[in-house]
Amino acid sequence: MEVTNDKGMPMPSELKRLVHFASLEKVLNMARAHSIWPLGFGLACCAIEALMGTNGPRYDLSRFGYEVMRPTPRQADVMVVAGTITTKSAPFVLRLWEQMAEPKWCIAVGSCAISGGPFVDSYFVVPGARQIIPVDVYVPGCPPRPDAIIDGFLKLRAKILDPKVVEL
Amino acid sequence: MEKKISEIISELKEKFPQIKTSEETISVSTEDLLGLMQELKNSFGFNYLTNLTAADYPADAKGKGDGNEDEDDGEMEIVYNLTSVYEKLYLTVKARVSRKNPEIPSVFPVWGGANWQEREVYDLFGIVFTDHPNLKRILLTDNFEGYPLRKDYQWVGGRK
Amino acid sequence: METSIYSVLAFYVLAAVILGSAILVVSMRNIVHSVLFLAICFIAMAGLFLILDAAYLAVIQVLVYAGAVCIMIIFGVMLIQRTDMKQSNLFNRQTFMAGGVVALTLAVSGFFAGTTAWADLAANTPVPEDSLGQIGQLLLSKYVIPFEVAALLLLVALVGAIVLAKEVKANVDD
Amino acid sequence: MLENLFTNIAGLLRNLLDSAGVPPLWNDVTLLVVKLVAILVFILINALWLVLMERKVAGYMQARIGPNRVGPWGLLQTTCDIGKLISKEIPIPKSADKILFLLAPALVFVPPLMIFAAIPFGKDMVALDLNIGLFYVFALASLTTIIFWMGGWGSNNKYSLLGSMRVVAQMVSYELPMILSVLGVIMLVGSMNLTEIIAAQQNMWFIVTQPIAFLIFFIAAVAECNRTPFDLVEGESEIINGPYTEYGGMGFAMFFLAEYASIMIISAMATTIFLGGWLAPFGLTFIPSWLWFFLKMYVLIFVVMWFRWTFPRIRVDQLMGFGWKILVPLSLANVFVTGIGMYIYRAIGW
Amino acid sequence: MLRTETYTMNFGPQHPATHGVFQVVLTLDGEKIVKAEPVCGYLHRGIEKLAESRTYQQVIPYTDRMDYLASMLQNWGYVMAVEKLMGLEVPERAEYLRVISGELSRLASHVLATGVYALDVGGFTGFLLCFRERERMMDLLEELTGSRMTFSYARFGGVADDAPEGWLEKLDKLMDDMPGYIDEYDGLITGNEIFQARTKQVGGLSPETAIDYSLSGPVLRGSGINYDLRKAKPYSIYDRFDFEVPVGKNGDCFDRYFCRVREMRQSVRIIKQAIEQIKEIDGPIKGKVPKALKPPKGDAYAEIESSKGILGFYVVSDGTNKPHRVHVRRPSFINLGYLDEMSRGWLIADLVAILGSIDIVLGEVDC
Amino acid sequence: MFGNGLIKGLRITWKEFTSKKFTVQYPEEQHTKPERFHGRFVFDADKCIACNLCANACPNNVIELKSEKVEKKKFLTKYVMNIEYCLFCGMCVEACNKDAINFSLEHDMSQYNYDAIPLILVEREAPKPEPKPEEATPEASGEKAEPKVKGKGKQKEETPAASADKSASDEVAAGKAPEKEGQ
Amino acid sequence: MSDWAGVLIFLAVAVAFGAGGIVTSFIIHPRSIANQKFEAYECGVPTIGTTWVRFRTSYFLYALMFVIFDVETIYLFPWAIKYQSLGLFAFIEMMIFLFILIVGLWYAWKEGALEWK
Amino acid sequence: MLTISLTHYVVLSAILFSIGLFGVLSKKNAISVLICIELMLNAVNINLIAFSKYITPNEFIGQIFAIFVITVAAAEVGVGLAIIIAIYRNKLSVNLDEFDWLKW
Ligand code: SF4
Ligand code: SF4
Ligand code: SF4
Repeated sequence: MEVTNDKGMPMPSELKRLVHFASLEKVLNMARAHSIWPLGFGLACCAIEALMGTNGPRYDLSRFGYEVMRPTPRQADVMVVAGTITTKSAPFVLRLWEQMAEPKWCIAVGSCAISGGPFVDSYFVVPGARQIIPVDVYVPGCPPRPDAIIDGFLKLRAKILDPKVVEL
Repeated sequence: MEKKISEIISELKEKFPQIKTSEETISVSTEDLLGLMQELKNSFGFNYLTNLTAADYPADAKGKGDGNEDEDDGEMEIVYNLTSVYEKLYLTVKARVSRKNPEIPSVFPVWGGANWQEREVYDLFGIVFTDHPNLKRILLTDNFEGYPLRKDYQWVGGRK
Repeated sequence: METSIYSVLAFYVLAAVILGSAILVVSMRNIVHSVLFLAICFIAMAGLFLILDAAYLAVIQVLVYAGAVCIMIIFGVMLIQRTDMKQSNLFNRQTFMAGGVVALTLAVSGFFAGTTAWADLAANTPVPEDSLGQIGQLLLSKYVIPFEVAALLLLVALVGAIVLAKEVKANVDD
Repeated sequence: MLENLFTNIAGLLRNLLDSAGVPPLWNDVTLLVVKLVAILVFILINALWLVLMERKVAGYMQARIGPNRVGPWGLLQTTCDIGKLISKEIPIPKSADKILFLLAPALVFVPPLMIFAAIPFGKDMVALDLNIGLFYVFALASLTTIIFWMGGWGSNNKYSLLGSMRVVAQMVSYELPMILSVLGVIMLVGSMNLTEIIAAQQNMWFIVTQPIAFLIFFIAAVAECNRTPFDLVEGESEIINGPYTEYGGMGFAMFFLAEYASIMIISAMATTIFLGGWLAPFGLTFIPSWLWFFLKMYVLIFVVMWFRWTFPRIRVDQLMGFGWKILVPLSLANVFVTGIGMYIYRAIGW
Repeated sequence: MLRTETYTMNFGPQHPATHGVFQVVLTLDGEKIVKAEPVCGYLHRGIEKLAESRTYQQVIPYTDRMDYLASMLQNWGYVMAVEKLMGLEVPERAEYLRVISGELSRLASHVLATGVYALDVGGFTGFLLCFRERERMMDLLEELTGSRMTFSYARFGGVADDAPEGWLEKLDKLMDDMPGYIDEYDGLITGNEIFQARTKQVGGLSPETAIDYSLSGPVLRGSGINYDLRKAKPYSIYDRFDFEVPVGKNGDCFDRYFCRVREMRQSVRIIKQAIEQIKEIDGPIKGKVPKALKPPKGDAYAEIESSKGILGFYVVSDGTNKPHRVHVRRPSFINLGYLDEMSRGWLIADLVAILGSIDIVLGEVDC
Repeated sequence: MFGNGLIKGLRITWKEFTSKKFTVQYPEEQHTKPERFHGRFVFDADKCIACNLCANACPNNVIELKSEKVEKKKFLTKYVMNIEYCLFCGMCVEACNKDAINFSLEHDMSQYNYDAIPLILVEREAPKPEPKPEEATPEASGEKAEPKVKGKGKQKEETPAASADKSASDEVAAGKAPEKEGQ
Repeated sequence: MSDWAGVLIFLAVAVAFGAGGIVTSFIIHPRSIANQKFEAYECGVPTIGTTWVRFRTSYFLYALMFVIFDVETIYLFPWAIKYQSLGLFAFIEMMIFLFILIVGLWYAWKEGALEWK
Repeated sequence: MLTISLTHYVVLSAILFSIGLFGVLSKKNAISVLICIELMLNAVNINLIAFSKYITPNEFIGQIFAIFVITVAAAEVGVGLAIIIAIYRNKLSVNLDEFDWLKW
């Protein structure tokens, strides 16, 4: 089932800059890569692992400085889509994504967020976050272990530091 | 325990001669439902509506359900699981409605717990609970079409 | 006399800020902005008080006016205003008449201010240090009656305002 | 040597300027600006470091480690954060009151910075030695309220609005006990000059003579800078992020840093007023005075963080009740008791 | 006469205190709640429908994804219903393993609930400390089942795997430590005056209403009703264990929370007894079950006490290898039904406390 | 007495503050995963008899399995796990009596591209003239990084999706040419 | 005087710092446009009703109380500074002053003005 | 002549007072009127303090008076706002044009 979306997403949001210095951008990317603040936003089971488990004492995402869970999209850098997106929740996931301030990234955690996962056949499930928002890193699993999620974060870090890693 | 349940059922049988009974299950028509439920709650202490759900038995699945289908289109069965919290008694009540015109009185006046459960059944099966105070879709979006748990509900999955 | 160029400069700058923000207070269409400019006006006035060697007054000007009265007014605004904040502070029909009255006042007071020989009155002595202590001393000796009256005034204001503003409990269910 | 490190630097600078033939007034101004820049840098570095410290403390109290990857021991973590925040978009909501929305973060740093000017960091280390320093601090602190309110109201968001209502009510309610609690100290000292207040603690810190006042001051101060258990303003589980809900990027960073700056202020103020400021306890004068000041300040900051990571959040009506029904009467009583005590003390004589 | 304006505010779906995607449309007067209309279904994934197109075994993993905090109990509830339908016997050792893993799962769920509740009222440390213990439980469960959250452990007529070597000893060790941990929560959360001020006398619920609204689990017991299926209608082998059912007095948030904390201690007790008893029992962990599972026509309703309350599975078979209908009586869903009435007249902060004390899992609410 | 609980709380946090930390510093240290851990799948093509049991047991049709009849024996030509749909429930592993499909302890499966997610465990062509299992059934498990897993002509070079840490770089079955996502 | 001039300089620099931070950020940050980006954030769903709503009077009463007591402090401080040299009489006067205000506090308390509703 | 004399202050105060007066007379919103009254009171304060400094620097009459003025102003705003709120409750408006009680 396609998500009701009038503007025809997925569509990479176009970044504009007033001034652009490539070297400054490099420095800033370095800062960005080490300070990815996730939007404290969990949809389903995966959220327990992705948002709580990784922040828990054992896996401690804070070591990388990524633990600053922001409750509002304005301050968040990465949207961790952890869980099933349903037809009902898709509009607000999209809205949250759109309300996030640039630059922003998205990690899809778990089968559900990648493709609808176990519920892909259901009448009420959106088959994956990529149907509505551009995803940067996919972390398969159901739910993935917190280690795997940290790995996803590190992959995102690599991508921010050097956007070319994706093109291999 | 066993004995007590059977006592209750035989007592009920006297009061409501139309009901069909088996061990812990009572089948009742929609007209008698409310009266029976009131009786169950007030006289027999079934103060707790554990579960309320429905199942769809369309006609083409004739014989697959455990009841006999008279109508062409089949029936839907509403199942009430009752509990007496203090006496620790358990009872199942079943009622059938036709699929064409699924209407049944709400038991919300008897047990408040029916509120959301009936809404859920309405949402997923389209069974109308008359006199329910707030019969709206609860899980699905308001503009959702169809009742997904009916057997004839058609949809397309998202798999590529 | 303050003759240092800096204090003169400070006076003019502050006076400009005061008058400018005062005009904005009156002319803003959004009452919330009015209140904010009022706060700026108060703060600039505190600066003026500093030039006038009244440091304590400057500080209480900030504390009481900018910090407290403004907030109270803001609360008042929030209690009262409804939807359209942008049009909350308009002029009424009497604007022109008011303009006339004000022009007259200004002329009269300007005339007297300009013609009075203020310089003759001037004592030409510097303000002593420890003004605060002196104020304290005076308040509790010479001005003790007004001092207590001030307390009473505050009490009455508090009680009165509570009585006025409190939601009447009897009518809760209408 | 270490003791007078900063004063010596200042003196050196003055001499340098003097010998360069700069007129004394400009000399003063230059020095002031230098001090100012020093304070600004000091606040920024400390605020950054405090954010990190907070995260570290949180980590350690929660059986985990906390930031340790960026830079040695994670020291560059918050620098990265700020770098990122600067380069992050500030979305201005359509319905917001744009003037207020942008003014609030720009101004929120003003009161803390100005307050720092009056705080004596060490022996002879105060940028502005004001006669009524204490009152100056309170007056400026009271301005914070209105700035927070501007942010919340300007956002035109229900959470922000609720947050700003709370911020105003809370700061207003706790400012009073804070001001009243230091009255006792002022009665003892007879001055509002912070340097004099410190000097008066030569023999005995005021925390000993005015313990209740210290408690009230500290509690009220914690509440003033919206820290747990009084962090209703940004109570995440209730009203998202309070007044900052709509702020992204630098707008948020400003509020964020200002919060830590105000923690520094309250700790510094509590140190100055009650813990003897830069005075060395037990005659341990070989440690320079400014180090003592920082030590005491950081102990208090740690306590504030400790509170945060231990206590749940109080409810808003309880908060107000606590402020008005307990702290205000208590601080008034403190004034009364101090007055009587001093009178008796004087009557008995020594 | 002017009254203050009421206004509507969305609390959720993306809100840190809603424990997932759940929305309450609040009508507020100042900060006071005039009306709280819960909107759920943001996580409705149609599990009941999907189950109709899966074979009986294949439904098991889906039950995991309902109450993902205590998946073990969901598995158990489902297989119990099918076992009832088919009249299957479960070997003793399997029963013990179910009890152990189920109670461990309950413990994990309660620990999380405790921690999240601490977070809801603003205590972050309690939350993360609870995670530490939960992590240890996860380790054990992972060792047993291979997954950290979605176990799919129960099988018809038994369990998937026997406990690995040394597992029971490790579990025993954890159970020895557990009371100490719970004491820690008591010190950090329960005993905290601020916490008590936030939760006591808030969101009171009378026993009559609790029963009338079919509330269950700690919500019901918090109001003073001693109704726990493990005691009331001992299923599996619960009649062999000696434990108590903690009940509250006032039915306020604190009682609901505290019931959970005390239940943890009881779970520890049960597990300890089970470990003692399982050592004597050797035997298969899976009963005789046909490969292609085709239960006879008919329906069955089985209920167990999950961590959130009464978890019932209603399974209808039409004689094929796929269920005709699976319905789940989800305790969270039904417990949530009374939220509106419960939160009226309280402040927003209280709503958070009330919602937290109900301990919902959205996967279960929305199914 | 008001304050007792507060002080007790402070004491507990202080105790935690000074006590040993619980953190396992992933990625340098790895938390030991139990044997039964449901990680990335490994597949032993030699053992598999293409009986389809696993695919049938799977609740979500994750396993895409193709075989060809070669001399009365089924020859597995394709075994792809679309793990983007997988529940990691272990039903397939349980169903396989030949122990061909199994879980490994490897958990890092994250990818930048959607198309790279499916695990292509076997993709080859059936031996035309006569079965030569030694050559034609290379190991395709995640353990042994043999780049030439897939049959010929799929892609020139197998390039593991590069990442910051080397731990995830043994991307054996990275799949078809990963296309760039719209970013 | 010079001290206070310092305050002014501080003020100027502080304002410049704040404004500078915001302006710099505006220059270097990237931006994008999306449909709902600049709508108010309310947990991810569209806002219902107006935002700038009226509040209850009880909030106002806090501000009122604060103003009254704030004004009170401006009398208290001069007194406190001079306390040591003032006599018993001044102390009693101040206590009367305080008493009058405490009556006000008590009244507000009694009237429920201190309840957050 | 670069000196600031009392005249400057008096003129400043007069202008400020006039602005306030203008606001009082011409604004619709009752709260706005209150704000403008505050402006007027502050104008008075400037005068008082200026007099205090220039004329009686040793007696502090002006300053003490200013303190009293601040007190009165605070009380005035408090009561004034309370009155406005009370009126608003009955009339649902703060628009002074609509208050025509004087015509009763
Ligand atoms: S991927 Fe699995 S664990 Fe994650 S949300 Fe979906 S069903 Fe739950
Ligand atoms: S783990 Fe489960 S879902 Fe995944 S392939 Fe195996 S059977 Fe299918
Ligand atoms: S993996 Fe096992 S079950 Fe699957 S086809 Fe091969 S042998 Fe059969």
